[in-house]
Amino acid sequence: MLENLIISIPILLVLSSAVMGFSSSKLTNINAGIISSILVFISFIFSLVIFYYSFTNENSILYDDFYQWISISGLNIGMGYLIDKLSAMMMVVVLLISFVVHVYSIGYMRDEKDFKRFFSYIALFTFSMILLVMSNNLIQLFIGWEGVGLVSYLLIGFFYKKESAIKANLKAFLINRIGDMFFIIGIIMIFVLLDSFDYKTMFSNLKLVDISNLEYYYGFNYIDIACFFLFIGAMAKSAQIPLHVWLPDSMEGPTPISALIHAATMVTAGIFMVARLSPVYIYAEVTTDFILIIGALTALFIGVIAIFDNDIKKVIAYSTISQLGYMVSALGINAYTVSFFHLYTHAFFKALLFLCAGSVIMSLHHNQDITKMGGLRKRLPITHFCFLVGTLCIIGFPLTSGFFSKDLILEVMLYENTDLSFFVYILLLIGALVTTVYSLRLIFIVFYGTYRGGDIKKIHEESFVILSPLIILATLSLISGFVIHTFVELPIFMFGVKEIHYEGLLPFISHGVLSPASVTLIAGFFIAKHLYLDNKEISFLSNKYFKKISMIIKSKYKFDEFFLNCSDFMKATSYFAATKFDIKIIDSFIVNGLPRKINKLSTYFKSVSSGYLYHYAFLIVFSLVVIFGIILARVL
Amino acid sequence: MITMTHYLVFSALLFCISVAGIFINRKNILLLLMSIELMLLSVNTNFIIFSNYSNDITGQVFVFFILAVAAAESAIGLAIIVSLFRARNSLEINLINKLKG
Amino acid sequence: MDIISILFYLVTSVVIISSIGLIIVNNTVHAALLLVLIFFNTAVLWLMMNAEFLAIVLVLVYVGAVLVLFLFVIMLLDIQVKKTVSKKLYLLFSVTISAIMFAELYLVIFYHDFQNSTVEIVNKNTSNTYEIGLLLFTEHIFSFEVTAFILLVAIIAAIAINMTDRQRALRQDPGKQILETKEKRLKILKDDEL
Amino acid sequence: MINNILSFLIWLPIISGLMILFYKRNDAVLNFLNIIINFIVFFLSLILLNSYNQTSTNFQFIENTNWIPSLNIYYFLGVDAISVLLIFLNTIIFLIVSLYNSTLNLKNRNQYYASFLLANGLTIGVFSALDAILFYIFFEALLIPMFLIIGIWGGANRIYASIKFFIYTFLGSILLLIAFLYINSSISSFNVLSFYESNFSLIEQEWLFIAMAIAFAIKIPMFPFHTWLPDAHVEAPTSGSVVLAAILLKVGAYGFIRYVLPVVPLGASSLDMFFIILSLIAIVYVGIVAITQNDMKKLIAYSSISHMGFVTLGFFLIFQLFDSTKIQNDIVVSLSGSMYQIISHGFVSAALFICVGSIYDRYKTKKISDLSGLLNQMPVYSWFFVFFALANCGLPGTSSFVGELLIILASFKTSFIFAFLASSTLIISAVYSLWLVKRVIYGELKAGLNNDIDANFLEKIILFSLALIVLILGIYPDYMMTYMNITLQNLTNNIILKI
Amino acid sequence: MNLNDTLMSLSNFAPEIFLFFMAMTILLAGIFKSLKKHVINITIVSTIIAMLLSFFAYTDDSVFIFNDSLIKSNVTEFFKIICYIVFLIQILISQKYLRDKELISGEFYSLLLFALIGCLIIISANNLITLFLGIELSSLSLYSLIALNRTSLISGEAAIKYFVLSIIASALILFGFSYLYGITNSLMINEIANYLSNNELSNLYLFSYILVFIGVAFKFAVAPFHMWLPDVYEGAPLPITNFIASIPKIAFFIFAYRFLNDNQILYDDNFSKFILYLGIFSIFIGNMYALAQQKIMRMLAYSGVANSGFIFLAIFASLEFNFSVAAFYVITYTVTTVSAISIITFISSNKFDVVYIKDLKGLSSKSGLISVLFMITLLSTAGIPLTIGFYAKYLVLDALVDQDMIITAVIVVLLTVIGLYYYLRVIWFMFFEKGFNSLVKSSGTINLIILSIIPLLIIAIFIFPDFVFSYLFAILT
Repeated sequence: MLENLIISIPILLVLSSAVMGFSSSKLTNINAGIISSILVFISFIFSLVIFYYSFTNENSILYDDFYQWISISGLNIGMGYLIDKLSAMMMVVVLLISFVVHVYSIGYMRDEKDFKRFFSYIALFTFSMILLVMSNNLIQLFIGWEGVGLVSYLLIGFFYKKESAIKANLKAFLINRIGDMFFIIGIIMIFVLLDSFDYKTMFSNLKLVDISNLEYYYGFNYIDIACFFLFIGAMAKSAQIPLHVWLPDSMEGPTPISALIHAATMVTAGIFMVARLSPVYIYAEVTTDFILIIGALTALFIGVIAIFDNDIKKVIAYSTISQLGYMVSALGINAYTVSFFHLYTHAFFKALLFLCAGSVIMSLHHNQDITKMGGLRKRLPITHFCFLVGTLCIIGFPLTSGFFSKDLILEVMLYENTDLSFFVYILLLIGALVTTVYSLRLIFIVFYGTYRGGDIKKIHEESFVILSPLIILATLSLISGFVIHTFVELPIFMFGVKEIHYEGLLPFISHGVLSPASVTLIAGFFIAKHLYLDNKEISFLSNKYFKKISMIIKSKYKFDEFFLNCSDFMKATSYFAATKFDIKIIDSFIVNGLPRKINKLSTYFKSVSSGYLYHYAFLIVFSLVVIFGIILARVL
Repeated sequence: MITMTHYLVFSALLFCISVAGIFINRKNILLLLMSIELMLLSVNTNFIIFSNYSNDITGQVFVFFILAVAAAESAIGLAIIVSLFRARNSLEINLINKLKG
Repeated sequence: MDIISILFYLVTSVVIISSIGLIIVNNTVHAALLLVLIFFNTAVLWLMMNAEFLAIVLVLVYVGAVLVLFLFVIMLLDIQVKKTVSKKLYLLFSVTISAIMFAELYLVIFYHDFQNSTVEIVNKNTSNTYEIGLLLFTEHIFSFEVTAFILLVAIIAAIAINMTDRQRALRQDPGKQILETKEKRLKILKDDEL
Repeated sequence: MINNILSFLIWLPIISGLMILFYKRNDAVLNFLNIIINFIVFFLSLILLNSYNQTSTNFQFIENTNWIPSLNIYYFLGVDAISVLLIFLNTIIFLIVSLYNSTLNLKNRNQYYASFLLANGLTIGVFSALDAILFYIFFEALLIPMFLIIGIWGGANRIYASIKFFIYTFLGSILLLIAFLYINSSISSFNVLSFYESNFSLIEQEWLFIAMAIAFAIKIPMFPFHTWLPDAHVEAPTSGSVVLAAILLKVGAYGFIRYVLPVVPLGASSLDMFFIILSLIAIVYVGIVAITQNDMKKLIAYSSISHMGFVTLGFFLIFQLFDSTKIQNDIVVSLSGSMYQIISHGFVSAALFICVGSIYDRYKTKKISDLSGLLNQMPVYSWFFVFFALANCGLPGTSSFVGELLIILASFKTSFIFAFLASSTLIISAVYSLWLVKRVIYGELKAGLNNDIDANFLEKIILFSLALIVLILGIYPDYMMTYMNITLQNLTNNIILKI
Repeated sequence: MNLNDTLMSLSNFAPEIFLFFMAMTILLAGIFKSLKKHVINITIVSTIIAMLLSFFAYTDDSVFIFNDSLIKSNVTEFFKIICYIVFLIQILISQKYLRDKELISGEFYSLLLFALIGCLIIISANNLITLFLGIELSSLSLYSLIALNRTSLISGEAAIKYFVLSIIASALILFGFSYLYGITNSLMINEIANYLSNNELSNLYLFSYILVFIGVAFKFAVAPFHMWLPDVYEGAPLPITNFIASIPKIAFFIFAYRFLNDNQILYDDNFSKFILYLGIFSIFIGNMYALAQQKIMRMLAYSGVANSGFIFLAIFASLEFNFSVAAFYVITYTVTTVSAISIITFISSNKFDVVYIKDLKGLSSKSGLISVLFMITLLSTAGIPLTIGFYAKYLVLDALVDQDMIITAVIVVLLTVIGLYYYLRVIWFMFFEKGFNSLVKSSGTINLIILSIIPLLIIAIFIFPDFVFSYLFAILT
């Protein structure tokens, strides 16, 4: 029964995708959207059942193969599922947000010509994500991994006539591919070590492997390298420095997509993967330190960029990267459940923020520039409310979901009690301050003050189809933090994590409120209020050193330029190789050159033939003499 | 004492000279024909030498045939030369190189 | 040195010198006459090797017929021979090659061991002509017939090559001229045929 | 009938091809005949696929007649799983090509069809011949129809391309002939099975290997011998390109697996590093060369070379694998990867060439710089194009991924560096495929491109069926993997025994 | 020689004697205006009759006729029949061409028959005299035939070149003969060839053989004795070229076969190397020169030079095998060349001679059949599979490899690849270039059928080659 449910989820999603993709024009857009949403909703219900099952039956793991992908001697790869609490939870989140976005999109995309194509894509995306989440082996994970990347590629380029959109999607795909290249090597390294792609077998084989006696490459442990490579894949997917550059650009896609893919689900695949492979990762000590640093740097430095950006979606995108940095840094201290908790809360409030932004953008007729907004609070009250909820969550206002998850990360970071983790803790604290500043800046500039874009009278709330998802998500954002104990006690797969001191909800709240994070919250509020609500200058900020720093930040640390240079270099190399080496040297000089030489020789021969009878006769006699001479020399 | 080798060497020398005649000569084709006659003459001499040496008359029979054929050859050669001369009004070998390469 | 040797050296030196002369003289008539000289002297050599019949045939057929033919052609064609000088290098080269060729042949012949190789004039009971005739008409009868055909071919060829067609003579035929069309008259020529 | 199925498969298309040469009255009838013949051949190959016994290590459907007793040449046909799959690939591709051809505007339609039918039969001959000379004859004769196809129906520079194609491949194959003759002179048989039992000294094997490897390396083509392929592809008509990429390159790969690896394994293993490096150069360097090509066909041609680099990499890794792991299964994995790559590339490249060809038919240009935003005018085509471009860059779920995965896996077992270089294709292939898509398919429609005709019904069927095959092969590779597993194990045994 | 012998000889040599008779008849017929137009028919009919006579008189045992001047055996009769067939094809195809060139006359056909008879005599010859006379009969007729084309300047030039050089070659052969006669004291070919089985090899014998084979090389046009061939190909009227390219080659192959079969000299390193290197050099020169040619006949001529090189390699290879390899090569080459030249003859019209390769431009669009036939012929000459030419080259390479001459085989093979280019060039002009010359002729059903015979055979024998191989192997052993 349960197996059937599990199988039917991906099947329903593929069905939805195929129906939307190949249906004739008789199916109207609205109907198509409704059908698609219903199918996703059914899947969501199924996933709830599965979720319920896994959380009620302790230590029960659903595991089976649908079919054998490859089964030859020495290599067995199945396509199947492994449902434990982690994946069950993830499935629910994915399907829920997907459903919400489906509904939202019916309203948001209603005027698009390619409405059905859009729905086909998001169904396909949901399918790939489910494949990734429920997978029981690394290959299936990789298939889903690339699948979500593909759909992300297609969706960023959804408005294919826009030059910026098709540039962004290419960039997104290619940078993900860089990650994937390392990822696949990582997968293979794990396979070679553990002799299986299958999680179950892998982890049971792990116990047989003598970790300390493994091969070393350049002074690094085998398992470190493998995990490092896997993590590079995660870095690309979860937009960590320096492979984060694609995510802000990906905002060229339709806004619901930004909510679904580039905030709530796909970008967290990296986190999910590391959590999934946590039994391996705990052996990779060097790599986890690396993960920690990368996460912290991302959390702080990318967050800072958000303060200076004026595109409403990009600000949220940078904030996403920054929040992902928090999750990653939690992974760096093997606090997988904590990271996962933040993933879960973040999914709701970030999706909420994006959808609200979408609502604003739609109301303003596709204006995304926040300098042209302001004072929308009156005209868009529901959106404002929801946006406010989202903002409170992200800045970790007490009792909102963000408060719980972010505080937990900070706590475990402090609790880890090493030099590195303390340093990271400081960075994350500053990050929290930055988060407060940019989040409040956004809401202040957009919803408060006065409207800077023209006639405010024309602006009004969108339809209920748009607003109801906001409300659902807002509710979830507010309450989802209270299930903290579930997460803290969540065993990640068949392996325990480091114990976390958690003494109940109330002590946690009180401890959280009194922590340094609250100071950053208050400080951040005042800075933002001063700067953006009251529009006052802070003299400190007009200091020329700070200007210089802000210039660096505004340039986004030149990462884009770096990748641009890389691609230019590649093009130049390719051009050189194609024209100079391949055509000039191999083709012209050797392949055609040799025949040309022969032809030249031939023409020369032809030109020296005189056609005179006496030359012919002479040649005959000469040859005769030579032949005689040679043979005489041999016989005498 | 004149041995057969003397004769053979003479005949070989005659052959070489006539062969040289063919390619040293660049003036007219008639001389070519004459050189050819000379060449066949040396061949004939060879046959006669061997015929005499082995006391076998067959060699001389061969010479007889060669003589006949050589006469026929001269006839045809002269005919070709006459026809060439009619067409070109010249017998210079230097000018016969339309066909080349 | 016996008489045979003297005769041999005399005759051969005449032949060699005349043949060298033959290939270097400018005048064709002189060349033809030198050829006569060569044939006569060779005939003597052949006589020395007991080939009377062939010696006589050589004189009769060659001097009497073939060379006369040559002279006829020379006179008939009225050839003006321009004095063309061979390139020195080419000349030197050709002479060298011929010399080497001779040297090689000489080596080969010289090192071959012919037993009992003196050449003497012997008196035989049977006539040389008779013996040749006997062989010609018995053993080599087929070859003899073929030779006849070769001569026939020579005759046909000599005539056919130089025959002037009556049809090709320049005469006007008004009826034919009227019927003439462009297609019949025009012929595409290659550059090389000009 | 079933016992002579191979002969039927070979001679049916050849004879009907010759017969079709004499009919030129009605195009519709010609189209119909051509499709029917190709379909029958396809159907026969389906029967072959079905009735082949996967569990047996022997060659099956053997036909052995003493063809030329005085030269010791036999008409010896037989198939193992490798051949069966390649024959199946071959017949599908030719069926698809025949469908595609019937949509074209052609002069001398009957000759065109006849050439393809000849090529069809001859290729099946190549894949099923078990006598070396018979193989060689089919191998060489295959050049003639391809030469004519490129030369007569090709593009502006077709003469250069066709001559280069012919002479270059001929140059290689004639060395092959000498190698066969040499083998024959010492074991006095041209039978492949006796080739497998031959025992040459190391130095002999090395020379034989060089001779044969050059022949097949030109055909595949491997890195320094590859320059004929882009030229041939650019000038060939679309269907010609399809056959060239999907079938002809595979002939070279087939040669390696049938005549080189099991016959002269010692020679191959002593020179394998060189070939591994060439394969890696093909993957990385040729891939990079593909990026800035301005001609779509050239780009795909280079990408073909790059993908075939994987095939040869998989072939030549086996000796290193044997040295480092001594596990036979690893070798089988490597060979399976190569075989899978062969089949997969057949379909993907065929589809890409059909896409490009259709673009060319409509806009009369293959230059990327002349095209942009085709999605606006012909969405169906464009989406197929995008799909196949993605398949070309080895997206999981499509067939290309499977082969690449297995080969990267095998290469990691020998050396980390190999795996690293091989997996760089993930980036490089994505760069050239998707940049192509970006420039051609996406964006605003370029001014001056006018065409309202999207894919017609037949073209939709062609592309859809190809896409379906690519997807099925990607989603369920196990059928094929198991199909050829026994054969590859047997082959591996043969090789290992001789090292 | 008694009457019985004579009658026996006459009956055994009936076809040739009949041809002699008919040659003279034709000559006479040519004189009379009313009969002149029938000379072609008479020639055709008499050739057919001679061929049939030859065919029905075929036996497996060998007979010496005319006091051992001639030999008749299955080898001679087989090659003679091939000569007849080839000759028949040539004269059938050339009618129109000759009529256009106004070359049809009694003497033309009678000379042509004499040339044929000369070659048949070479094939049958058993002693040096008959051999020499056969050579001269055919060559003299051929010089005259070339010179008969009075209207063309280049024909005269070709005639004189062919004449002078050919006589030099004859003289070299005779010079060699004279020494051979001196050493072996015999004019019988088999005695000369068997001389070494009882005697030591002397230098003079070796050099005589080399002189003779330089003559043979000249007749085969093996480089560096090949210069006459391209000039004659270009200068002579096409039917004459066709003859020169084919029938004398067969005849001289038999010549070589007679001199070398069972002869120990083949095992002499110097002589075999002489043959081998001459062959390789010829392949090199032929291919190199052919590459740059613009004129189709010169191109074919140089390709002939290369193929003659292969024939020499095949002769070299008969060291280990027997002459069947060479025989097969000669027959293949002859037949394909005849096909090629016949096709060129056929498409040359009275207004337009096909001279340059580019004259064939777009031929396929005008006449597909002719182009396909020509393509098959060329591919066969190049040695591509599906044609009989493949086996020819295959056998030679096989023989070389069997003698462990791998390097030689590789060199030869690489040179062949060079050669491939110029054959392909003709194909490309026919098939790939657009726009044809409307003056090129391509009609005439009967001629087309005749032209198809050889290409069809080329492919048919490719498919069922064994009976040819085994037959040749049987008769030449």
